[in-house]
Amino acid sequence: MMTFASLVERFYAAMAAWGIPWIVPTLIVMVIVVSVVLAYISVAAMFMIWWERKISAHIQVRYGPMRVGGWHGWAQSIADGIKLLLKEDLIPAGADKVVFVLAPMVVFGATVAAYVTIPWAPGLIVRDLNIGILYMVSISSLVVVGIIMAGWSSNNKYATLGALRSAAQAVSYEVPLVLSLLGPVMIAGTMSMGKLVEAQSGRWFGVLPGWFVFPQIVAFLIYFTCALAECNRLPFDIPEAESELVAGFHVEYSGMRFAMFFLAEYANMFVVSAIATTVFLGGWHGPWIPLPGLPREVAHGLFGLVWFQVKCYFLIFVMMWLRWTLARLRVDQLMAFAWKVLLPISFANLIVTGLVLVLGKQALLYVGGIAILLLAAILLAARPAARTVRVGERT
Amino acid sequence: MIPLSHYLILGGIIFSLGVFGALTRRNAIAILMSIELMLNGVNLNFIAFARYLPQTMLQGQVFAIFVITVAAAEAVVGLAIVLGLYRNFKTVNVDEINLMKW
Amino acid sequence: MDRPIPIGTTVVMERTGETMEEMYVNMGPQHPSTHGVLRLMLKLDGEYIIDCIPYIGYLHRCHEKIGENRNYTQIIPYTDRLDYLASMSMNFGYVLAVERLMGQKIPERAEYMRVILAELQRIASHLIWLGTFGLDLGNFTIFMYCFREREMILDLFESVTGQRLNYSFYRIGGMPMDFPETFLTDCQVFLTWFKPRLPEYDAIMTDNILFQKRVQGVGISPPQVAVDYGLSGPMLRACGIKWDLRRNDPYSIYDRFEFDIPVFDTCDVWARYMVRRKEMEESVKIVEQALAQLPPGEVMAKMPKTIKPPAGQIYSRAESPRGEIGFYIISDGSPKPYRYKVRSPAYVNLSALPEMLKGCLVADCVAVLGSVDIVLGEVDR
Amino acid sequence: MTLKLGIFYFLAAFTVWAAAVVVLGKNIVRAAVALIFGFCGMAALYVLLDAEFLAAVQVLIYVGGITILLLFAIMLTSRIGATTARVVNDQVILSAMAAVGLLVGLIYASTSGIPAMSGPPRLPETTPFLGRALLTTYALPFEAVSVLLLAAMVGAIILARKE
Repeated sequence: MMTFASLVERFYAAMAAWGIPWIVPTLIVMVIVVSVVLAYISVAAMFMIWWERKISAHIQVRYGPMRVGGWHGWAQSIADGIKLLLKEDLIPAGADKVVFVLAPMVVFGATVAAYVTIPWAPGLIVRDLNIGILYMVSISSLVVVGIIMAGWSSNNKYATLGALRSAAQAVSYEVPLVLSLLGPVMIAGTMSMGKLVEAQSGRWFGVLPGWFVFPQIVAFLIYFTCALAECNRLPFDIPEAESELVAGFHVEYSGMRFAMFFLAEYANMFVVSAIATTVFLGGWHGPWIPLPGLPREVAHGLFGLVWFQVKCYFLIFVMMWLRWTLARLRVDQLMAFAWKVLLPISFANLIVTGLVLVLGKQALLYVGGIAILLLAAILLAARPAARTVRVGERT
Repeated sequence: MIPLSHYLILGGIIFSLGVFGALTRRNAIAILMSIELMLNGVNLNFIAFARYLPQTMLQGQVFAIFVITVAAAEAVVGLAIVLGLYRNFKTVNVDEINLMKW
Repeated sequence: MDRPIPIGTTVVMERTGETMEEMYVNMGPQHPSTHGVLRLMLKLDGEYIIDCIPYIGYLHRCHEKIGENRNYTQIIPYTDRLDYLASMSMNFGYVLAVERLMGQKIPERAEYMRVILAELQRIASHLIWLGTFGLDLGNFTIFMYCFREREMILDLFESVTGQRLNYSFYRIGGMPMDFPETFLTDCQVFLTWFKPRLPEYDAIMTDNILFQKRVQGVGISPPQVAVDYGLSGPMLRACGIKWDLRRNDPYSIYDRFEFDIPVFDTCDVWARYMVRRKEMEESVKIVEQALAQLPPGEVMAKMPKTIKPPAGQIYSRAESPRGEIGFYIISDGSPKPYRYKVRSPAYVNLSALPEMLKGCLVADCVAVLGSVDIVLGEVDR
Repeated sequence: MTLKLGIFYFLAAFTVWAAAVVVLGKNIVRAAVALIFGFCGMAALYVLLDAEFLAAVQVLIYVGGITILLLFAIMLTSRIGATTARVVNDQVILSAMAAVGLLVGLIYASTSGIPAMSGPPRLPETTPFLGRALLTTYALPFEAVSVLLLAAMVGAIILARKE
């Protein structure tokens, strides 16, 4: 099969044959990959911002941007981007300048670095690390560092509160997030993103696609919840909660630096969706037909590319949908939810998955998954309903 | 190829810097950070040995994992202590916290 | 949970007696959730609010002093600007006071018109409250839904008065003109559209568990506190006290209609939300009955050219969407009031805010402030 | 000098610089930020040593967990932008002497005692091996560390509780 890696190898070999030192092709490949990724992020984020505005508008019985660019205001975010680029770059007088300038770069850089192991299509992956999933999770945790740096260096109380909230949120939600990813990793027996997708190529009972979302439905739900918290999306957007903290950690940022935070938020949404797609939704797998005049592999690859994008953007759509439907949680509720609900359920899921794998009965995975789902539902339902406080009683 | 001694010297430098910081810093959190540096210097040595002595079957990496775990536990307890100190003394400067000294 | 309690200038934990570190945060006057130019000084321990000091007066414009230098009819447009989200109710309260001072009776049809407009205004005011409250809690969508319905009410008002916000439509002695011909059918159309929308709001707000978690048990004002501070309107009815001037001190023709006074006794933000949510239904009922009973006839009583109430004084109160709007007028027989004083509900309700906020989180502060439903035009006058 | 050696020198210089800022910096938050960079540099060095799993764990636990906790504690305990005039205590000279002495000893031990080894060209995938080792040969230490973590968690909760 023609993979990206083999293409790169061939390129190296060709360059070596011409007697060019190997540093040159390495640099060329690096520059090309980075610019392709950056271009993808910029374009995708711009259109995601536009979609977000259109989706929110249609949920809210209005049209959203309609003018810039003609058809349904498709050029609105491009115009916004140009505006942000041209804006004056303000650094507050009391800010810690070095950290202030560094913070958006850390956030953006961490997000971009995570694109290295996204498996776009069969063979199309920048680097299929054998610890791919761990790498992605750990690199995305760097985003929080940038947020804290931004919040602290702004020398603004709202920003500091936002940063504190962000730190608390990140530390809490990272734990169930990693634990929920372990279930599929255990089933597949690998952490490499490409192999995780290949492990989902079969079919469950000959009917369902072999995606891990079916046996690991609980893990998927936990992952998606935590991913929302990782991206600071509603209902977990308390670090920036504009009605309480105005804009939280990026309240003092303007112009290009603000645009970097903004871009990173949407790029990060894509990263978490890509992880979910890869680990739970079968990655590039999907029905495909051999196109006439194209080799089988290329057609497979093209369809895979499309399927991967479709799944990712569906998850992003769900995130936007949730954002415009739900209210924001409170800090203490957010923490309690992570530690008291998500963490125990993800542990239970891990234990059941491990037991089933030891027993070696694939069908049991479903029984286990459904049992945990029921257990979680019962646990959630049995929790005392939001307590109605009587007169004179203070909580 | 990078000689093993390079890694060992680097680990030694980081460890010594950590020792210096742990001995001299006044801020309790800075002391904790210095201790983390020391642990990292040790980890570097462990991993370098694991890489260069294949007959040890990656013992070094296993121990590095243990060190990281212990470091996490140490940081958590240490920070809890620092916060407790701060609540009682309104400072995290260790040389001002001298109730037990006479 | 242990909560910080301020004792004098220091802050002491409720149970352990430990003293805490404080942080001051200025909320407002430019803050998205203060609903105008209100400034709150929050004294925080972490995210817990130890104390809250509201600073008001950014919108003060000598309403009462201006009133003493205008004649009785000229004051009406100024009352619009008190509670600019419920101008009809402000007009209503003011003309009621002057008519009571003069002992003036007004035509039946005018009374019905007043009630219809005032109740539509109550719905509009509660809608804008519901929308911004959702916004405070991070739910943007309800805001747009509420504004859609409010626009329809404003269209109705525009067809009647020609204005969309500050109507100045009530006159001492009646109404300046009758409803336009299309109003009755338009109003029916609106009501049939509006009634099925209320369950939609329930679906997005009332039944949403995240919303419930945010509002239940937050911002408690026990009934005794509520009475001590003189709260009124939905704030008081959320404390289990059944007090509505439309029932307890009937004015105009409110005694002719069948409607309930929604009362909830949990004293929290949730109760205030539910009271206002139910009041919208009751207002729909009143409007429907009034439309059905609307008698024909004149809309303006015969009034002298210059209104000169006899010397005397009056305190007259009415139920605005925010509570008891009271007008205290001393007349010396001249065309201008000798003394003109407004008792505005939002100002009084806001005074209980520090009491409700103690021990809450910053996020709760927004919810509690939203639940008070302040309009700064009325607070600052 | 091969490219790998160059990368090593660059990373080593970067890490030592970050560590120096941590130890000598006046501003505690900047020290913490430098610590983050130092940890990232260490992670890169681990990659150079073919220990990808440990590099990822380093980033995940040290950067994503420990330094965030440190920053959290710093923000709780110090004012924004506050720099104390004196960051070191009285025993600075003694400590410096001790540290330098230690360093000299360590360098001597690293250069003289150990023969120059180059190791195998590249280790096979280490992650499965580590997993197996942790659950077989090192099962007992692994459990002991688990108990330690549990104890630390309980201890931290008790220490940090307000009541």
